[in-house]
Amino acid sequence: MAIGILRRWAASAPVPVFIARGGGAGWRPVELAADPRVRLVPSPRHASVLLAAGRFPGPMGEALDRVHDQLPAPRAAVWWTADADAGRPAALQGASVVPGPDPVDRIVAAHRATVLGDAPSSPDVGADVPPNEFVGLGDNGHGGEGMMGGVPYGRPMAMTADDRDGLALDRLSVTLGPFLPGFTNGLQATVALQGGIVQELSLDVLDLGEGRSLDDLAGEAPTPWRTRLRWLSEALRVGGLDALAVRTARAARQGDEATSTVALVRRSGLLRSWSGIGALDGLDAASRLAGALDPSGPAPGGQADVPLDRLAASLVGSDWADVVVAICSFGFVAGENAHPRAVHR
Amino acid sequence: MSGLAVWAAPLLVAVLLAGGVYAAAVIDLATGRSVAGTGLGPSALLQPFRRAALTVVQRPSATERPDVVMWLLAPALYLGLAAAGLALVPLSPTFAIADVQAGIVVWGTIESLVIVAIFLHGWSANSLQPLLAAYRFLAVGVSYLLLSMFVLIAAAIPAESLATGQIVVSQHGLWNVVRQPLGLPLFLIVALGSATWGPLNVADGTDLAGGTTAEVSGMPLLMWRAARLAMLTSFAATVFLGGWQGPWLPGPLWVAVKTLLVLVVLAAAGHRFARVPTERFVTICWVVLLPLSFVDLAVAGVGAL
Amino acid sequence: MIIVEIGGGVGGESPGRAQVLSLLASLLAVFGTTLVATFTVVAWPRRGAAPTWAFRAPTLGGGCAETHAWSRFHARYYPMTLVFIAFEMEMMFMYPWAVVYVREGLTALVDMGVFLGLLSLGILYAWREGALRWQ
Amino acid sequence: MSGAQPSLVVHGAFWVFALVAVVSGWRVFRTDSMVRATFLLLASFLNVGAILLLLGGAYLGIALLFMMTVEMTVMAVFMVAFMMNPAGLNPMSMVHQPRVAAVAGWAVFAGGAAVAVWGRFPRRPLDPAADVIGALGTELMGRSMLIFETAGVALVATMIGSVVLSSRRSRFGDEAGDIGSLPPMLDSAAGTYPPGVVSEPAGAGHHGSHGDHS
Amino acid sequence: MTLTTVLVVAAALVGLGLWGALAQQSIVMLLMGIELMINGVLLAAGGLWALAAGGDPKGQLLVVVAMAVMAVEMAIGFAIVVAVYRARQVDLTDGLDSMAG
Repeated sequence: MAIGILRRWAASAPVPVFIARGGGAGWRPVELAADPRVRLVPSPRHASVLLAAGRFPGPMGEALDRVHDQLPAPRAAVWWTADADAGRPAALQGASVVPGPDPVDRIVAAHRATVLGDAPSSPDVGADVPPNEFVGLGDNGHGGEGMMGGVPYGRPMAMTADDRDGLALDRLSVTLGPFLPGFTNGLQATVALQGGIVQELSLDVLDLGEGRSLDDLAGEAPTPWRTRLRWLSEALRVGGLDALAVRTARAARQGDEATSTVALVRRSGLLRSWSGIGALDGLDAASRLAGALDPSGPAPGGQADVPLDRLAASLVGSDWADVVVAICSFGFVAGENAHPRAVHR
Repeated sequence: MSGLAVWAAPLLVAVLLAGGVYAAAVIDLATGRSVAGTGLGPSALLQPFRRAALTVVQRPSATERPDVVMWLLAPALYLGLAAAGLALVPLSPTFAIADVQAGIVVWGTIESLVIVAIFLHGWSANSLQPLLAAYRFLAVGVSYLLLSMFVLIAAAIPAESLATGQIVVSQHGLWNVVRQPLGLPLFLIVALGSATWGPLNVADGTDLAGGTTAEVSGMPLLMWRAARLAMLTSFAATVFLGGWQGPWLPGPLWVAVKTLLVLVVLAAAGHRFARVPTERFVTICWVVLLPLSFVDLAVAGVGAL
Repeated sequence: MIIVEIGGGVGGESPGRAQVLSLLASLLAVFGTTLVATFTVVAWPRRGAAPTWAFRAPTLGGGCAETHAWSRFHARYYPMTLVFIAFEMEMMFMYPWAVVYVREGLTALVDMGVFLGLLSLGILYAWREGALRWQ
Repeated sequence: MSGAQPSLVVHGAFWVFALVAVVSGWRVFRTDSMVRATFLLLASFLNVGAILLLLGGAYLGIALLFMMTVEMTVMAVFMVAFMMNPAGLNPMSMVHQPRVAAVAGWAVFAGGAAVAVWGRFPRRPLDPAADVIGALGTELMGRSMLIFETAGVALVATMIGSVVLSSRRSRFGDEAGDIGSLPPMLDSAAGTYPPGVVSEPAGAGHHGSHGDHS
Repeated sequence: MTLTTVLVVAAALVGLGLWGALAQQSIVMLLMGIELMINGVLLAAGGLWALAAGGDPKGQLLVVVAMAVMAVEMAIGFAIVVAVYRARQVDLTDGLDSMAG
């Protein structure tokens, strides 16, 4: 039975996990990269298990629902949280809850069960309706009117707007995050893009609720350096250095000095490629990264007051990819995800 | 008269392609693990199959209004181009699958069509992050394409021919890697770009949530990854490392050995060097690397007189 | 050339038309077969329900899009692409030039000097006009 | 199968390529998506290149493939930027004087075909054993050196001209204009514009990127 | 594949290109029409070179130069499109007529 063999092979593969970091998660979930049984993937489309780590009240929950529905079947959801009795987003209704320090066993179990067909694939929570009703509308019954009007196939078209280049081309308005690689917990970007260049940007932190953190759950108080390494692992993934990210995650888990790892990072050219990005108060992404690489650097949370509004303003006019790097470069101050909210008014 | 009956060529290439993709996958895993410091272990040999199986089992993705035909065409085109690239490689003094007269011009065509494939892959999903990735790759792609043209022309000068077979023959006694020292490194940059790999992985980068693949899952994703690996295995051994030439071993074996060596170098580079920032790479490409390729051409020219 | 005597698919100075065409045919066959086969595999219809709208929503890490992503995309590097086109056309003259280089000797060398000089001129201009920057 | 008398296979291949070339050339103006239109045009070019290869243009054919692939890739960028509704989400028809155009098109076709059928052409087929690439190279180095160099100069002029016309940063694109068309600052307290937003004076172009502002 | 058939196909391409160039309103589509016409011209030139001119190198050179001309046409064409669009936000030939002078 060919299919049977295929599914057995699939079930024994390292589990591609998409991590959604919520309230109280901090950077701890990034450490999972150290476990060879799982693989952290950048897009929900590549994952078979959605790991929801922490609290997802209100808007965070809605965002989680959207991401959950984008995993391809067969898919499973695992909720890694200290307080499951608190509000449970729809996407996690059927999820197996892990109140312990390490969710990997559960992740693997859920993966095997769904892939082998023992457990059903986690069902959609979003309604099966287009963003706008369009069938039968408009000139051609596809929702469009004229050349630019209407809602063809459920969405309006982007409209032209003036541009600093003197060319009035289309402007795309989207909200991105909070579950993007490199984003600090709960951070959501509302952005207007023209050709990859940010024209307008505002950064907000969604409500992350109150409660115990995953570190409390594990009964650990991570050293500043360990938190730093967790963040560094995420930063390395954003920088395209997945193997080094795994190495760093292992260092964080074992809590060692990781001098060799740091040396590798310095030699990887990441500092050079981050230089000049997200400059604020005379510090750019590279200098922040350099500070994070120094074990005697500022303690996490020490620079907690990231002025989100000024950061956003300073990022207008740069590539979206650079915005991601800039946001990520501020992340290491997040001992807990409270940092931007502390100053966001 | 050709090395192979026309009908047999695709079969042979299919075999080579499968082998190359598997080898590249294993080598990438192994080098990755050595960088990560996790144990190597024999599981790396089966890992590619397990991952492939999982990807096959997963449902192919869809977006609200993709250009389905183009979206599915992209991986097919990409893999087809990698296959054509393999067909250009002379495997022995007497045998190459399709060693056409203007071989290196064909190679240039393949590289430019790869840019088309990657652009289509990002455009067709009708989603923001793939779109951004497609456009930023286009900028990088046209930049490294120039390098490739120059280093290949430099290799053609001593061969007095554009055919890969002749280029290999012309390296008898002295490989181009020695004769034109700048050629190989520049060409490896092109290889990284064509496979959108490691430091030049601007098309599928994590900073854009997977770039052009951000919306892709299931079989199309598997084929896309296979195509990227296949692109890595195609060409470098031929033009700069003397192809089938070498003592003791038969030609095809030498080609295989050299290809594996190049794969190790590329994979290691992929795991050790961070992604380049797009705009800066474009500038460096035009202002630093391109003049270097001029120098490479000049060296080849003066040397050939 | 030796190679031609040894025969085989390796292209010599002036292979006969039949051989040239058969080589091209092999190349086309390899490309076409792989393309068609891969397309068939990825396009193979799959059993199961049609993808839901929730599944098809664009992946923005939990965010939402107001509009279609397809739009009049402003590629900031368009001046660079135009320079590239002109540059690349110059290359078209260099391939045949490379073939006869050894035969022509010094003429060809001088010629290359002029050519590279011209190209460098173009690049230099584009560069100092900032055609390679867009942010 | 010799050069003078191409085989049946060659004839068949020619008709396939010809058909695809013409049909895709026609679809270019019939599809809604600009990206599709561009790559349909590319398909037409690729098939013409294949025909040139059949004719024995070992270099011409592949050169056409290469050049046109690159040109169409760039063309796609501009098509998307300068056509409204570039993806054809709504059906598009932006035509004028269709009848005139159709008549002119048919007329040219008829004229060309007539010349092809009744015109008198010498029958001097290409020598199948000729080294066409080498011949072209010798031509470039020899009698036609002037054409060759002229083309080089013309193309450099093209580079410069296209930069002058298209680049905002070039001396001729107004610098001050940039400020006016900048998006409003989100926070005036941030004071100055961030690096990279305001373009530097022309000539500072060699600051490869925003990276140099740190 | 005789000279006649090659030239007929070429004529078809030129005709199509002319039709597109005349009928399309958008400047960029006009450019595409012109490219298609040049495509046909290239085919005709190639055919004449291979079947009527006995593979005279000058014929090859002509084709290559034609390609170069095409590239120039396209690059300058698009540069003008950008300049015009920046100045007037027009991308239609009609728009140009009406706003001319």
